[in-house]
Amino acid sequence: MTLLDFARGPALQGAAFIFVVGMVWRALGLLLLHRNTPLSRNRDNHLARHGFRTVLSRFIPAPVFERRVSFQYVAGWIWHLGFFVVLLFFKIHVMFFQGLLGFGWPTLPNGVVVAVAGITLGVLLWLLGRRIVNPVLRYISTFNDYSSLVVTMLPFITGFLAFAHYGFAYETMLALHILSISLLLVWFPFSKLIHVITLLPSRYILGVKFWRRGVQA
Amino acid sequence: MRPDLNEVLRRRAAGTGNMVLVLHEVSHALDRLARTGETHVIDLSSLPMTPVELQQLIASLGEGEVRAVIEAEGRSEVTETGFSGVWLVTHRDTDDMLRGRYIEITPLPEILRSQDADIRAAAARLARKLDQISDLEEAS
Amino acid sequence: MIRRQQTLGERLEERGISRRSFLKFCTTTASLLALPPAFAPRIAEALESQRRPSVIWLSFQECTGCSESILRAGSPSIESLIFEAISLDYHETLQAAAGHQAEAAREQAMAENMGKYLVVVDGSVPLGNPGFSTVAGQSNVETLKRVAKGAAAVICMGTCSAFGGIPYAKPNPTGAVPVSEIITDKPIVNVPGCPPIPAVMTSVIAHYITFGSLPELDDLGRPKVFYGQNIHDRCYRRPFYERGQFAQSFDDEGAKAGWCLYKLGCKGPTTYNACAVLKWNEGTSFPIEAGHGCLGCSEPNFWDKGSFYAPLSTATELGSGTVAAGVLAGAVLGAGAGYAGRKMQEKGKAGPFEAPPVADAGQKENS
Amino acid sequence: MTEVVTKQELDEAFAMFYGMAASLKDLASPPVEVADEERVAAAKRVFLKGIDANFATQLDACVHCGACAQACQFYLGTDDPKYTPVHKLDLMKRVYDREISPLSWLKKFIVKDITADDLRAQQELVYDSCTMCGRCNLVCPAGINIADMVALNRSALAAARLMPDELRFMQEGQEADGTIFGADEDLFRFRMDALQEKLGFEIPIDKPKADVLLVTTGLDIHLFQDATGGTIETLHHMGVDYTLRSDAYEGANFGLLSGHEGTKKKMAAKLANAAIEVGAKVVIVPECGHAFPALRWGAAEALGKPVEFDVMTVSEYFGKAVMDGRLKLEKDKEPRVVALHDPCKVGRWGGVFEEPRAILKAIGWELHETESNRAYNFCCGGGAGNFLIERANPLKRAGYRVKMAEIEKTEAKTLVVSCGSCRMNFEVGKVNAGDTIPVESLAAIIAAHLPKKEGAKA
Repeated sequence: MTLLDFARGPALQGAAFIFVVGMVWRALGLLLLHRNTPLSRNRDNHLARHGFRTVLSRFIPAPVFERRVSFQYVAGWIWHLGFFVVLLFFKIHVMFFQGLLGFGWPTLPNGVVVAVAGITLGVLLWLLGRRIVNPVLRYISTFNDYSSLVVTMLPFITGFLAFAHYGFAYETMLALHILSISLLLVWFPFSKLIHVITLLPSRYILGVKFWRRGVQA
Repeated sequence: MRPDLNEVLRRRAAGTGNMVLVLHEVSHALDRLARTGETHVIDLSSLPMTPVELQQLIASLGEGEVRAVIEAEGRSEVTETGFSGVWLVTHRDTDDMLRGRYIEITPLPEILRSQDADIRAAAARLARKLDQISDLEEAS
Repeated sequence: MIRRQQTLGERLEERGISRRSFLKFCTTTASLLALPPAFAPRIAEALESQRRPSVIWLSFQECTGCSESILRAGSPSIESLIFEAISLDYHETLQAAAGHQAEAAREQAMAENMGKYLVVVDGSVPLGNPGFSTVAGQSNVETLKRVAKGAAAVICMGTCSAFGGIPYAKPNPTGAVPVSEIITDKPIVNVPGCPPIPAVMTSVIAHYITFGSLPELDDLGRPKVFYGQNIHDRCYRRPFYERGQFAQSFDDEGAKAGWCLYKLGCKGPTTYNACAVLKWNEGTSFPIEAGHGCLGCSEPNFWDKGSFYAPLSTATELGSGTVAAGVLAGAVLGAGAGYAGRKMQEKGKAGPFEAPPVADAGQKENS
Repeated sequence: MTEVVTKQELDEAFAMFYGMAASLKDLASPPVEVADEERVAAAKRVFLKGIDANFATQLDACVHCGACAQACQFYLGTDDPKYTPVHKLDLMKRVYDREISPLSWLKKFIVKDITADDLRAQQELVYDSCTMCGRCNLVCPAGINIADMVALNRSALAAARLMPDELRFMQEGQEADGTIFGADEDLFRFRMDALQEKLGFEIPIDKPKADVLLVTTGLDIHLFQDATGGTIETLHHMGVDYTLRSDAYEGANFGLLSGHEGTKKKMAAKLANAAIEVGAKVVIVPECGHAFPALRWGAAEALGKPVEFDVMTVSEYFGKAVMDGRLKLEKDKEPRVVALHDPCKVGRWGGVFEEPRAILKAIGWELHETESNRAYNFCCGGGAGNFLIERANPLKRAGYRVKMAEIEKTEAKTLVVSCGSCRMNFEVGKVNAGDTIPVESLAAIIAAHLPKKEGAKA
């Protein structure tokens, strides 16, 4: 079995299995915990709706914080969007999903995707540098933060090399690319990357908390 | 719907970009030949090029004064290009299938010269022939 | 035999083949071997002066496609010159002799050239029932072991002898194996392909004669000059790949426009062979040029690598079953973890709020 | 308005009170000896109980982006990364990871258990350098409720008997006497008598039934008599059916501030029961920031069932009255330029923003908003009981400077505050920084703008 056979076969399968197990495990584990419900009277009668409003409003920083945190919001936006654009709109990726799901969707020209991937990787590298240089980030950063960032970057790096036919042979790079994705999948549920399922609910929870008290935040 | 063939051809013509690289290599080699007399051979089959690119390459080298055809286990063509010292050598087999295409940067491609072994064999053959002639003369 | 003692040069001369023709052959051979054209004279010199090596060709579980490819009987070409350079002493399909006579010729060649002859094998070797493939009452594996014993090197022509090929594919009913699993003490050159490109074999032999050694091999025993680069890298359709222009089906506009066949399952990017450069049928075309993706026939296990029409980057084993199993296992773990978490939360509700003071401290307790 | 206390009297009282507050640490009884294992066990119990599905989700949502530091005035004032808000949750996260998290089976092998030393080190992070103002909650892209989780940390430390001496003194005192700063019933009655004398009408105390239960606090009884006096005068002016209670006059809740759950619930329950007893529709809590959440959000929790009465803070009650026309105020001829401080516990945590602004508008004052206002307001720098913690003084000053810088930018001549401890902290900060901007009670300002003739009726 070649490395590529391993990557396309057991590695991806195993990683996807672990990913699904981990995500369901954590999501269900969180949902089943006791949840404290307040007894005091609410100031607001549309908590669910307003909770969702907070979910949406937190996509951009409040004006008063703009000066200080816009950079990281924008950087976050760029690379998250870039990640999804590259993941979902690169031709070869869509072929992958088509193989998996049985249907595909329109894609972007390779030139656009390569540019987006380049920007995304650049932002990720910058964020890594920032995490090392910025005193606050350096102070609060743990192995989880660095590893998650690197594990997120790896598919970009290997993907670039595979696409550009740089570094090892194509099938080795493709295998490494798929393996790096497998690593990302395995790492996902057990690291801070889990925020993909917790972040929006967390906003909702805070939104309800504030709106309940008559604060539109 | 039928694709626009002209458009297809235009796109194919965009090619690999190797044509220009080869021309650069020829230029450098020719420069060396002029300065030091060092010869050089470029094996065109080792470089991927679209047929259109190859045509363009040959066209841009142009045609010179010499054009020779060698019949040796198939036809070979040796032509001097528009640039003296730059030769285009094409080997075909007995089925007239292309076997190799080379650009030689040299005053005279090796294949054109009569080969020592052939010369030796020819000398022997001619001597034998002369012997035969004189034998015939003696006999008459 | 007297003929075998002649050198190639003598034979060429005898047959009136000019030195120019020979030079032409050496030049094209050098270019096949990816040697600089300057190597042509050295090849010429070696081929001229060396004695012709004896070659024994063994056919096992095969389809004769490889022999056909090598010989291209209907089209004698410059390559046939190589048959002037070797002494093909045994080839079941080609030799005039038959039966005991044929076997005797082989035994004689082996005895005369002990330690020096080359063995070419096409076809895989069945290890199951010996009756699956026998020649003259001898099972393939016995023949191979016997013949290979005195060989200088073994050249495996075609994917079957090199990697097992189609007989080796699942479920491998004959227990077929490649030559390399049986012969481990001889140099082996694998020339895979289904069939392999004929020029590869002539070049390997030319190399062997010229340099007295086998050409540089990759980790799969293949000559690097032919198998060093993948088809994708030298494919004339490569620019379409770069631009993301893929044929979606075999009859769409993209296919007509000659776009990249990656999406239609082309294995070019992972197949190491010289098809895109040397091409087939005297350089006429190769599969991709004919409009079909590469099958990857010169790679090990090519038959078992999923559909020929599935893109390379798709998962081979991942499916809804995996996801369903994951959801189930995750649900079990999640329910367990949630239950355990609840128990811990409840444990936190039991017990006093404040830490009890050390008994003899005598401080006022106010919880 | 009847001047219940002169500026000079107030300054003298402040000096005396400040001296008393500064010596709280020495007044505190020696800390109780507790075995380290017991401390850890008690803290863990609090965490286990307090980390519910919501907190768990939020703990798992943090990506360590560091944005919260940019909202925190203690980080902004010191540039010390250890004050990054979310860092204050690391200890709690460890307990969560090991004990409750869905991954606890794995994390137990990776995450270190907490120790008593960890708890001691945590004191500075959740007491000295955090007022639970909640501003970080608003910048967090994940919407993590850091402030409430810091409150849970305070509870855990309280359970481990590791609260700062000053807060322990206050909490123990309130646990024992039900009041703070020794403002016992005698002092309460004495102050009410004095106010009554100055105001010239009878202050109803212990009426069996009333629509409104007015609560005061030890801080006002001792010091900010103008706030209490102003409130009473305005209620009287509006003709509200109100009463104070000699058994439930203390609105402060040092159970809440210190993290001591028992005291917190006990105090909240005491007020709630009193309100139910007098049949109050509304309980007005004094200009004391945390008294509002302690009762507004804590009464039902303390009783374990929903309560019928409303809880309003002074500014909210009178602001609503102004907004719906029940209270008319006189406009100043020459409008004063003022800035308004939204106390965190009343504003960001209580939703009271427009009411005080309506009052300022009604009296014709020109409000210059600080850059961060309403929900985004900066804390005074010493909330959540921190103004009493001596060792936190440098941090308080740093926080104060951040706040005051915004106020100075507005070019306001006066700062209006409706929170006693904010006011206290501003006064102390002013002394330390040499600032002179007057800080005035909103309740006193309302009273000062009551129409001269009895006109408006509730």
